[in-house]
Amino acid sequence: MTETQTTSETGTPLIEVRDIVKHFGSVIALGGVSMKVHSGEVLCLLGDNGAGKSTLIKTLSGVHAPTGGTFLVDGQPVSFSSPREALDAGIATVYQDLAMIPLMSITRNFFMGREPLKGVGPFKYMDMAHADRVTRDEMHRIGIDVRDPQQAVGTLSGGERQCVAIARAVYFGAKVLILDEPTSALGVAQTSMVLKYINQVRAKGLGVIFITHNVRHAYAVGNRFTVLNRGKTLGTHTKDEITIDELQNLMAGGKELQDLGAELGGTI
Amino acid sequence: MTETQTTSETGTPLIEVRDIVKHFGSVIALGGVSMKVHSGEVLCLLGDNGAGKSTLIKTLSGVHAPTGGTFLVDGQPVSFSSPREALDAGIATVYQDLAMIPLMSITRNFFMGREPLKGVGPFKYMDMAHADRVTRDEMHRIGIDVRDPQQAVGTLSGGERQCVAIARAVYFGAKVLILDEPTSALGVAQTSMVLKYINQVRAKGLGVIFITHNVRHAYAVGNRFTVLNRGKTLGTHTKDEITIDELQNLMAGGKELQDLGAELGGTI
Amino acid sequence: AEDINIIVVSHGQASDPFWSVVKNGVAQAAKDMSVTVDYRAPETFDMVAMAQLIDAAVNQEPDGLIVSIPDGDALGDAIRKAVSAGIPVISMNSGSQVSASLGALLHVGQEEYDAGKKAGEALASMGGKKGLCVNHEVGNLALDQRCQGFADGFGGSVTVLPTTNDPAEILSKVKASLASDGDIDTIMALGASLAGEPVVQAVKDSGMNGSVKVATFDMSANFLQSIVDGDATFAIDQQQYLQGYLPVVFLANNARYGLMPGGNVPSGPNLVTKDKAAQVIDLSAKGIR
Amino acid sequence: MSDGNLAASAPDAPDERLIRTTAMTRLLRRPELGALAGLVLVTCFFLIVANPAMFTLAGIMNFMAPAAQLGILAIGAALLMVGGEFDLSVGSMVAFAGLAFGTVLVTWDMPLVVAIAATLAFAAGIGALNGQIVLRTGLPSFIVTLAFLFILRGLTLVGLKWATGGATQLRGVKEAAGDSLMLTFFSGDAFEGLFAWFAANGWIDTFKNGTPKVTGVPVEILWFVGIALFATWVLLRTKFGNWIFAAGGDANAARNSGVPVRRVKTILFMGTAVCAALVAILTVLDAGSTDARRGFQKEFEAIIAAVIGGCLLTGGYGSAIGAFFGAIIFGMVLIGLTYTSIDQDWYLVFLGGMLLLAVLFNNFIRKRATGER
Amino acid sequence: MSDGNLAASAPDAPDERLIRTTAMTRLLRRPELGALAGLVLVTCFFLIVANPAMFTLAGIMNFMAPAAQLGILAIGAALLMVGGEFDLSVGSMVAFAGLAFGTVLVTWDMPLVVAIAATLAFAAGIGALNGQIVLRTGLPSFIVTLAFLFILRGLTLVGLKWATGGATQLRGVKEAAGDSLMLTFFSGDAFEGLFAWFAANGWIDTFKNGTPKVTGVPVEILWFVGIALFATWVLLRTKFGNWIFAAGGDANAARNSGVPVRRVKTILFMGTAVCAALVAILTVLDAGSTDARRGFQKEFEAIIAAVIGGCLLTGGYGSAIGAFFGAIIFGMVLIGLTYTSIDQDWYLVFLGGMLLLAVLFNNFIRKRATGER
Ligand SMILES: Nc1ncnc2c1ncn2[C@@H]1O[C@H](COP(=O)(O)OP(=O)(O)OP(=O)(O)O)[C@@H](O)[C@H]1O
Ligand SMILES: Nc1ncnc2c1ncn2[C@@H]1O[C@H](COP(=O)(O)OP(=O)(O)OP(=O)(O)O)[C@@H](O)[C@H]1O
Ligand SMILES: [Mg+2]
Ligand SMILES: [Mg+2]
Repeated sequence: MTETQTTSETGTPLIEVRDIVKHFGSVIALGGVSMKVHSGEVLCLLGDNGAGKSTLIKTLSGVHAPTGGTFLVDGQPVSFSSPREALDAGIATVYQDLAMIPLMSITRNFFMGREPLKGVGPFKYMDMAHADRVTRDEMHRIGIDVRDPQQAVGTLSGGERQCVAIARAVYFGAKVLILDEPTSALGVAQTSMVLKYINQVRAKGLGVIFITHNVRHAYAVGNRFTVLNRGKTLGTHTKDEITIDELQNLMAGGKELQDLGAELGGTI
Repeated sequence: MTETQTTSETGTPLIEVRDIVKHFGSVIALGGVSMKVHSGEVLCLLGDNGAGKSTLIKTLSGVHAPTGGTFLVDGQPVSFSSPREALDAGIATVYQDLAMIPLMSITRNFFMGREPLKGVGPFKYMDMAHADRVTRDEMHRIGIDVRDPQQAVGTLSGGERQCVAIARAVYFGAKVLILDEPTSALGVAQTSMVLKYINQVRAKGLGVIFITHNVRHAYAVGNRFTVLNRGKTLGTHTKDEITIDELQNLMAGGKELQDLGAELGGTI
Repeated sequence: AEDINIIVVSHGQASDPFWSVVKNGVAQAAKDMSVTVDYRAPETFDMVAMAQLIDAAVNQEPDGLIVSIPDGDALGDAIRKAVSAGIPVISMNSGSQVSASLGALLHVGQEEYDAGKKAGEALASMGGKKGLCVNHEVGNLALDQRCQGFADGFGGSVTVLPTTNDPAEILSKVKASLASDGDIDTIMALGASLAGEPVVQAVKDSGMNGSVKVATFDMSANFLQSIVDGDATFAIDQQQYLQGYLPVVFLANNARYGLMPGGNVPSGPNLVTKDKAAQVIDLSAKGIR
Repeated sequence: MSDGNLAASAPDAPDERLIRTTAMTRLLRRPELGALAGLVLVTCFFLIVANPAMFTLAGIMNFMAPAAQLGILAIGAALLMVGGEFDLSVGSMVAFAGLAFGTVLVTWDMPLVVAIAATLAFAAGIGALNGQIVLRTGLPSFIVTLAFLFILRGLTLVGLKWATGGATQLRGVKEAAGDSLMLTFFSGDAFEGLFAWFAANGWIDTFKNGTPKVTGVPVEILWFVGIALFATWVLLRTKFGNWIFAAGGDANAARNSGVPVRRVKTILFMGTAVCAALVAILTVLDAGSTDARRGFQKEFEAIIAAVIGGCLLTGGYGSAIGAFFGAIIFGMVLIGLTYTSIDQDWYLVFLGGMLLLAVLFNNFIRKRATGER
Repeated sequence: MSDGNLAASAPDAPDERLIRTTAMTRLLRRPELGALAGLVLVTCFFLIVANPAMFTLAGIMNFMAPAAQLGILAIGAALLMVGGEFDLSVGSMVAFAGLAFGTVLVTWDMPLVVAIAATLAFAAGIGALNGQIVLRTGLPSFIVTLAFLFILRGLTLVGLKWATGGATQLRGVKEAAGDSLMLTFFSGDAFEGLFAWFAANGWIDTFKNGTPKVTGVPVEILWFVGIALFATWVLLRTKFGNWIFAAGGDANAARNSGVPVRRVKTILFMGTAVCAALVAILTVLDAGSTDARRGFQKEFEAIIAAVIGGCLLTGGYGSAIGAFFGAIIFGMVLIGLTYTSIDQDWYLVFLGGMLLLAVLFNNFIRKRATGER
């Protein structure tokens, strides 16, 4: 379970962190994590609840300032003071808590921060018709029929909301796409869509960080797998180094699980 | 895909709904759904995003008043005007949005509404030491080491929060336990725990309604499977009538998915 | 009787003890003269709102308009508009200097400044050297003028103590002033029930009754009792009941018979001291004095 | 029903899960329409109990003037509330800006246009300061602007005494303003020629002695309408409007989506302060004087108007046009009482009762329209 | 590190993901400790600039009396705020309860104990009404209780005129109260014997004329301390306290977990009103009279005190003991300036500035303690 160097990627990683540390008051959420993503690869971030996955990607996307460690984008050390800066540097994120405003309409949420404009000079205004159209189309593409793009996001189901967040990140896709448990609330159809998207995005040469608890989803699209445990890296493995069952064991942290699985018919 | 009568259960169902309808303003969330749960069985509620699963179980647990239809508990028609009444009738629920207060401590959330008391007469007070101990133990049993039960729930990770909600419902377990996507944010270890719990609870003679998008999880513990689609029931099947692949197809709604699955290596 | 309609617009809130007496005078006059009178006032000391109330009154074309004029600039336009619309206007309480120039027929009342000055002179003549003026609504022009007049009449050194109109706070602040400045020998309150009574209490609590003289503007039954008991020296009575009563009588007679006195009516000031206080306690408790 | 659920219907095919709604219902769902309903209710009330003079042209101008002054503040407050913050210092800001304006114009004897520009700029500066303190410290804006409520009111008192040499009232503004061209925009009535011509034709009521009751539309009403339209456009149609909703709905989520929340909120604080300064300029020019009590408690009236107009106190929801109607309701109730024979002693009971009624009715209409239970 | 993550450590083994914190840090994390820090700051300020008379026993009693009156209101308001609601009608409630008390005692000539009981019950009824309107209509409590601010204030005026036959002040309370035993609890000073003995021994300063400067502890201070302790116990140790936090943190989640949110909030509204009535009884008995302006703007002072004490305006967080310190800070700032040689015209600026400073400092301390950034 030591750090395994992948051989396939060579150039500068799009994103690299070294020994990132993050404290919240007296809580040590990250105790020195290293990780990198190259262009055209999907890095899966796995790990138990509370392992620090969300905290890690929040430091990548400028939400939290790390307490210590180095953060390189395209080989240059950076320190984002706001998510806006991360967005401008080409890092798009779907947060586990979605970053949606329940009272606002789907369209307004979709284009929040990146509103399409029309008109000239100081009289620029939002192109609402265009925005509604894009929203409806993109949502349809991910398998959700939006009844009315002006509907408040707060009235959507958990999964529908997740789809808005993903469609948004993908539509405005940048150099690096970070997805924090995007498929957890999704139905089978939507999950397939999202995984297919991830595949497409990778093929276009973007780097993707994909957080999930579902080993099958991870194995379906991932190139490399980094496992976090209690705020530390347990190791990184390429797909050809590890089987799906080994990965499952690594995530679950031991044999104890196997027993449970067997007890329930081995289908988890 | 017609309603299939199960033969194993015979007595009065613990919960039964017939032709439940629920409108939100102009939105028809449920368009006539029928369903029942017997003692000692796990009913899995499956369906796509926005199918109406959460709406259905919210009408069962007294959060929404149904627009129309019949709702029987132990064969008696009821109409709950608050979740408190449903709780008192023995229906415990883990909501998809968890019903947790972020600013309150884990212990206080755990015992919210069912505080353990000490002392006599008007001087009854909360037994905090006991409450802390129970919380820590119950969380530990589900696989989460709570650093400090007085920590605010808002500082927990998504999965940790989910575990608090589940541990709470199970600890105060009643006649019927309803779980809305309890495993979606959980790691492998915690998921196994939860499924094992569901099994234990069923064995004790409770009825369980289990909502999930994960066919494997559903198949591992479920006795019967009801599929919802766009606010209507698609059918109910017992475990011996249907294989896991058929169930997957039923949920995903057609062959389209198979193609996608194949494209990604068939591992979803 | 014929339908005679008179509107009163003042700057004092209906809940202000001083103005409630004015309003009682207005109501009595309306009864005595069998006319309808509407009494209007903004809920805070607000000249802009008061000008709007005058506008609204003018719009109803009453047979007479009674206004107080604490700010001739701010209310000037509205009053001129009333006059030019042919509505007879009488000013009361404040505004004696500008009253005539704005076109009012006459003024009933007494200037706050003059009253304050008279009180100050009286207190100075009783040997006061260092005075404290308790202002419970700073920025209310009428109260500021009372303080100013007191300071000018008193001559010696006067500090203004701004407070809110919470009696408990006034009590504590006066006690604090007395504790931190032992030279204070005279305290002027700008309202009897709100400020005057707690001031008397504060002086008592500080063990200084007798050595510190207390006086107040306006009257309240309790304060008058304190005068009787010797804990306070006097209260300044504007006889504001008349400021409400007389203009209504004048305007009613003007509407009926075209009668109008030839000059301003000074309604005060009138110092109520120990010898007179006992007689007016009951009247004060009924809101007449 | 048994065909797949995925991509089954074209994006714009009607959805079987929707009850058909009429355009009317959709219209009634806008936050401001509840306020309009409240306005109708209040109007009906006064039509019944008040002197008919209230709804003549003169009467309407008469209650629209205070409504306009309040409304300008209320629209600023509404935008800020949508953006998730409060400003309790607007009332004191009116007084303080009045002092600043008076000082520059009268005491320093500057031209009117300079005084106006300086006052607005000065107010914007204080608004920005308010905003910066709130944003940098993370304290609730309620408490920070409450401190400024006291500070600005106190500074007004001190400043007035300094500017006038001891008084709490500064006068002579009209004389100092002279007959600058700017007066047309900031003082008096607009369309005077038109109204004179109306009056000459007998289309406008006159007093017994022949002067027309209405000589024009008070400029503050034009400002009020103009600002309401502008604010509505900003809120509903511009990028900045979207940011306001986002910042107020969930500042964290907005920040995570790249909305510059701090900038948005700072601008809103500045806007509120500028609205207050505008009201100060309009009223000081009209009155010709200013004093230490100007604008007293206007902050609450502004918030009330915004809430009647459908703004949520928690932010993220509301409308400028709602605040517009809310201010008119408030102005009408304020002045309306003087047209009735209700005793002044009952004024506050009446004000509170009408407020409650208007909001209840507004709420009832909105619930009916949206089908909430 | 490579052994399983599951159930690896016993529940009470120390966790390697925790930086060790001292008991001190944990103490500083309580919401009220920030307020205590603010109090220390303000005290230091006055120790330096104010006349030493301020911190003699008499001086302390002097600023504690208004602090206590405010504090009783503030604790009620704090509990309600933790429960997620506001009550802007407490100030008017003080006046209205004063009227009710005076009327029962003086006009109807009932015994003191009946008057007290009736007043408290009556206030509780109005509080319940407030609560019911808020809960049944779903309107924000801000706007509903604002309406009651006006209504109750107006009714006080009308009622006073009715009870007295035209005046706005009702007097004769002391005479009517006679020397009922209840007076010991609701009026005057406590421990008078003790203090007289102190004075006789020369342990308490006396005035020039020989009377002791302090004759006892004003009863409102005892009520204040008692209520603060009781409210703290309720909030932190009882089931009802847990429900208050839950109802204020997220009413929906609380309801879904079976907390009777309506009942909790109604009781809180009643509690706030009862606190206001208690203040009314205490002040009316002390002053011997009541008038239409009592309690003016006390609602804001109460909310300020609660916020200084660490309550969140959004509900779900706060403490009663914090409001206790907040009220003392406010009382000290209010009265303290009188002991300094600062020009009194600056008092509002000073009040606002001190407020801001206390809250900033409080916030700073809290952030340091919890390690937020
Ligand atoms: N603001 C905070 N204050 C204190 N502790 C925090 C805070 N945010 C996160 N933590 C703690 O840091 C740890 C890591 O949390 P994080 O959300 O990164 O976990 P995660 O790996 O995303 O888990 P999950 O899979 O359940 O989402 C958790 O134990 C959590 O309690
Ligand atoms: N309060 C509401 N107002 C309007 N529409 C609503 C409301 N609540 C739910 N809906 C709509 O009803 C439909 C069913 O929602 P529900 O939350 O029950 O779906 P679900 O089956 O739980 O989906 P998921 O698996 O994504 O959680 C959704 O389309 C949603 O948009
Ligand atoms: Mg996470
Ligand atoms: Mg759901």
